[in-house]
Amino acid sequence: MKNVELLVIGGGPAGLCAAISAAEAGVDVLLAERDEWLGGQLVKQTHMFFGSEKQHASVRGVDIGKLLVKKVEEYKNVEVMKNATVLGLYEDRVVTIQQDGNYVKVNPKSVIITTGASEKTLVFPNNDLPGVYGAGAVQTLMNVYGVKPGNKVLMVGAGNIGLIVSYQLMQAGVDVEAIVDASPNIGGYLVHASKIRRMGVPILTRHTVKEAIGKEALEAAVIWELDDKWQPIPGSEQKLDVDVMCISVGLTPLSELLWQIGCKMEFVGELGGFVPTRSDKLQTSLDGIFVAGDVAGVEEASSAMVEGSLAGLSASSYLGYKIDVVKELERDYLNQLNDLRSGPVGEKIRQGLAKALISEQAANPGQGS
Amino acid sequence: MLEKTGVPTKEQIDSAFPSEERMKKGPFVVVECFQKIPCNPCFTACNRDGIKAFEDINDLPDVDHDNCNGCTLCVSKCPGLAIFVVDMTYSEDKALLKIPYEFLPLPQEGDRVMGLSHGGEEVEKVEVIKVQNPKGFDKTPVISLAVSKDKVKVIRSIKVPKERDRSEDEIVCRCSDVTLEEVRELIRTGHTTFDEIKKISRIGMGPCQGRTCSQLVIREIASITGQDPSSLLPGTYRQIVKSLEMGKVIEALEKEEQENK
Amino acid sequence: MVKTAEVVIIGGGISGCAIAYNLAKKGVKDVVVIEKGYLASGATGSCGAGIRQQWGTEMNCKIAKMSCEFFETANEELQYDGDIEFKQGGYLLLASTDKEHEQFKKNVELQNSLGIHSRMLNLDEAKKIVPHLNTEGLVSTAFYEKDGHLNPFHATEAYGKAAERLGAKIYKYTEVTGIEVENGRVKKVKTDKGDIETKVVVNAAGGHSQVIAEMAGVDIPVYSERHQILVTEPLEPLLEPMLMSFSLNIYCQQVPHGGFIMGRGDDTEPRDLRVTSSWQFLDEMIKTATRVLPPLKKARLLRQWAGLYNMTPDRQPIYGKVDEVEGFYLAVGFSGHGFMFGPATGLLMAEYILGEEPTINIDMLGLKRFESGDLILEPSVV
Amino acid sequence: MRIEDHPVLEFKRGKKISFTYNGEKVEGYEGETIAAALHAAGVQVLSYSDRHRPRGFYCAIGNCSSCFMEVNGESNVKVCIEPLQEGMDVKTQKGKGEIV
Repeated sequence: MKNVELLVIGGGPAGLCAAISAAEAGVDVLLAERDEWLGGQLVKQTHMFFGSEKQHASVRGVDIGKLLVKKVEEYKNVEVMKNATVLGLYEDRVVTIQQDGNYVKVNPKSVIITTGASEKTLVFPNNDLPGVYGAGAVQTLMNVYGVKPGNKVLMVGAGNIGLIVSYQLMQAGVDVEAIVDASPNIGGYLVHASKIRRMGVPILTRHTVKEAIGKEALEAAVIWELDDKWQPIPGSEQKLDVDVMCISVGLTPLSELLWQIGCKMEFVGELGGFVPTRSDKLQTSLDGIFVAGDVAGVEEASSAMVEGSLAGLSASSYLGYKIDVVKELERDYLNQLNDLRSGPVGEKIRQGLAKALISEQAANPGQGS
Repeated sequence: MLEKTGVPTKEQIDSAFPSEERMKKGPFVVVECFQKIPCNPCFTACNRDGIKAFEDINDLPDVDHDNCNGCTLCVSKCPGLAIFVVDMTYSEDKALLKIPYEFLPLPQEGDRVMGLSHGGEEVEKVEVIKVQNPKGFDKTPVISLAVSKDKVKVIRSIKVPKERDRSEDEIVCRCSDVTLEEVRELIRTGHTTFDEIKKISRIGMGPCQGRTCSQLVIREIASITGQDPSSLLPGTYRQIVKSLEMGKVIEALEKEEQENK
Repeated sequence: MVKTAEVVIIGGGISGCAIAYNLAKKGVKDVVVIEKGYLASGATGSCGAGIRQQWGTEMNCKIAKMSCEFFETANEELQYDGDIEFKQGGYLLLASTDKEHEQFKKNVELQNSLGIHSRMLNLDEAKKIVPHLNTEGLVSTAFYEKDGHLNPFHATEAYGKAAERLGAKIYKYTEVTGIEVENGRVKKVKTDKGDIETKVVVNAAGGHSQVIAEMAGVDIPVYSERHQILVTEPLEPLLEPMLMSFSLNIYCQQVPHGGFIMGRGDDTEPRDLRVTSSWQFLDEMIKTATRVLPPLKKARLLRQWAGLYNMTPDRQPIYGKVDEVEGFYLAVGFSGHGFMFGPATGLLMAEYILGEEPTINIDMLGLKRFESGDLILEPSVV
Repeated sequence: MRIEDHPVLEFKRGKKISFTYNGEKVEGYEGETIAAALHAAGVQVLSYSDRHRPRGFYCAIGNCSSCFMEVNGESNVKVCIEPLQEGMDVKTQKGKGEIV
């Protein structure tokens, strides 16, 4: 069994930043990433990010990913395991990992969980037909492997992911027939919506999927309109000839490992589902277990990166590393997070976090801060 | 008219209703039997002398509205499906109308279906309040409908949408092919947590470990039981997250052993 | 929630539901079952769910046989609209030593005398039943084709639904918080949803039986310890019977859905109520399972879990009354085989509580035996 | 089905390799998954469930169980994350997998 100081689970924006921040403090870090590549969802983001310079605003996600990966690789004290899925987190803190199909055990002193989120899905007749894909799958297929998912797409969901993936589909030369969303309003940033709409793609709010049609694979989709009580209006059906339906109805934290080890969890709808209670410095209810990014509450990648840096810092302090500027850094990260969550769009996140936050003392009764 | 079209006249229908005073007192029976035929199960079914004794089996039923309390026992017994029950006191603006209905699919409680007139014309959408189909009714279910008070003399049937049953195609769990209808049925029969549904249906026990289905199931529980989704637990998460070939564990253990030597 | 009941049963596992069903069937009007979680959410639902009649004591053999015979027609008897998934693929018990071989022979003799037609099979015969069995290190086997497996959730659900049809009330998600005893008699069961006055309380709380007994001021000689299980991805049928070895410490079977379920005991487990899982179990379990059935190396492990064995000193259950507290009955201490004894527990306890002529006399399984030290140890337990 | 020109991304594909799909020769690139290569070749149905429903991939990250195929005789392989290799024998999986 391998002894490690800090295990970071997940090599997405939060995990990369956590590893960098802890490595900078001198901690020996093991970073386990499920995929063959580091960067998580950043790899698929061809659009420029919002935020401020500190979070690489106006740089494309894919390029931010490359920057972070390069930085991580510069640290001698970061060991990266790719193609490595963490299977189990046990009560004696032993972690089992499957790497390239092999079974490995590690024994970390501290863990930062940055497993991200998984996609929600929808039920309608034939929702399991080939051609009905999650938005993430479509993104992976086209932006990682350069393969078109099909020729004509119905996008279900007008949140940021639905809008962004629609745009990316068009960039890849695929026709988007329509974007539907059951809500009365577009959920994603309106600038994203506008850049699609002006290419002639209809965005139909208060519309949802009635059924998928096809024998072996998707041949068409029927959508219909909803009334103000979210009930479908008979007679409003429209049949669309599409060979791909892309489901993008939101994300939910991928929190299995937190449940396994017994972190205190709280359902916070605003953050996408069950999230761990944590201190503002991202310590969970369990000693030495930290979280960052979407697993702590679904947000934008910019916040995930800052949270990662903060969690890395907290874990370093927990492990006994003295950093001169720790207070300053902490303040900076917390300020950045405040900025990203300020304003009307951040309202929901702020409300959600208020429910998930507990004082550091309560989060970690054994450790006075 | 009745003889030519099967639709009774307004006068005939009026004659089947009791006085205004009686109607205000509570449920009553409406027997729309206008032709003398040799038949008396309505009389036999009633145990409170709501239908006066027949002198001749060909007599038309004579309802004693003082004795009848609208108990519905006779409704499913009438071979001509000519008996209905009306309750004008059901609510401020609606009356309760009970009709016999022998077609599939049966409506479900809470459904809104189209009410049909004596002549089969669409009248108004009505809410299905109750569907009674006990053994004793011998396959003549009685459907209770909330109808507008001024339509109690008009509505005599319903149209239940016959849309092809797509429930087989609505998959909640890809791993074990569990459908939405199966999940809903479990919730309706008292299985009200994700874990409970998981154990009995195998949903969430497959290779995806519940990642795809659990939020769908929780949403259904919340919507059917009226609970706040935030009060619902997602079920127990157990090691391990992703399936692992057992031979790989053996390889790792052998390697470990060699290193220890 | 009702305010009074003739009988309050604590625990909605197979035992509690089967007792409720049998009492209701015998005409007891107000039977109430209190269950902390959902039906079968405790030991019943976490068990390996095998049904074995090849036991080493007369009592265990009789109780198991009676239960197995019930399961054969349980779908009809309980008018269950689902399926309890009873599959009689047999149990193949593996003997690794001559001593074990001799014990099996003795057991088979006893079983045969009780109408359980088990038989010894040599290794070639065993391979005909399980072609992929690794017979290396084995001496012989014992087999009974009427042993088997069923789905614990559906079995408990079937009992629960049948009991409810007969008028019993089952309160799920309701936790017993106390038992009031007055002048040496039970008086009231307190729960987080309200109190129920009753003269008869049945402790069928599985892994938590000692906690419930304490509430009535009764100390019973049982303790709980976790036993762990793992399951593989569903696969096409490969293994017909349950494989079991006491010396190798394993039971392993393929359930109708296709998954292989396997478990083992561990003497070093602390005696408490934890049901967490350990990686150490995975390592040991996989080592033994792939040794006994080598193709399992290719099978993918899906999940692990744990449940509580409620252990008695002689590995036999405790049935019957408690002298100090009138009206307090025990159906506890099943030592890992409470599920397969469920139907017998239900009938025998109902008869006992109502003072009827017993189908099988269970006096020797009473609490008293531990005072007198009259113990017959069950030799065949994993 | 492959994207040749993209306004933002450049695809550096690996070596061209071949494999068999239900006995027929198909080409793909080193560095991609089996599912990606099959999709590029126009194959969407990867398996049939217990109830004989056709299934393609859904999540493409190994989360769901929608893309099980038989690869080199091994069942229940999640092809959405399984790297493609020269000469692989890939077959549609029907129902549960087998281990012997």
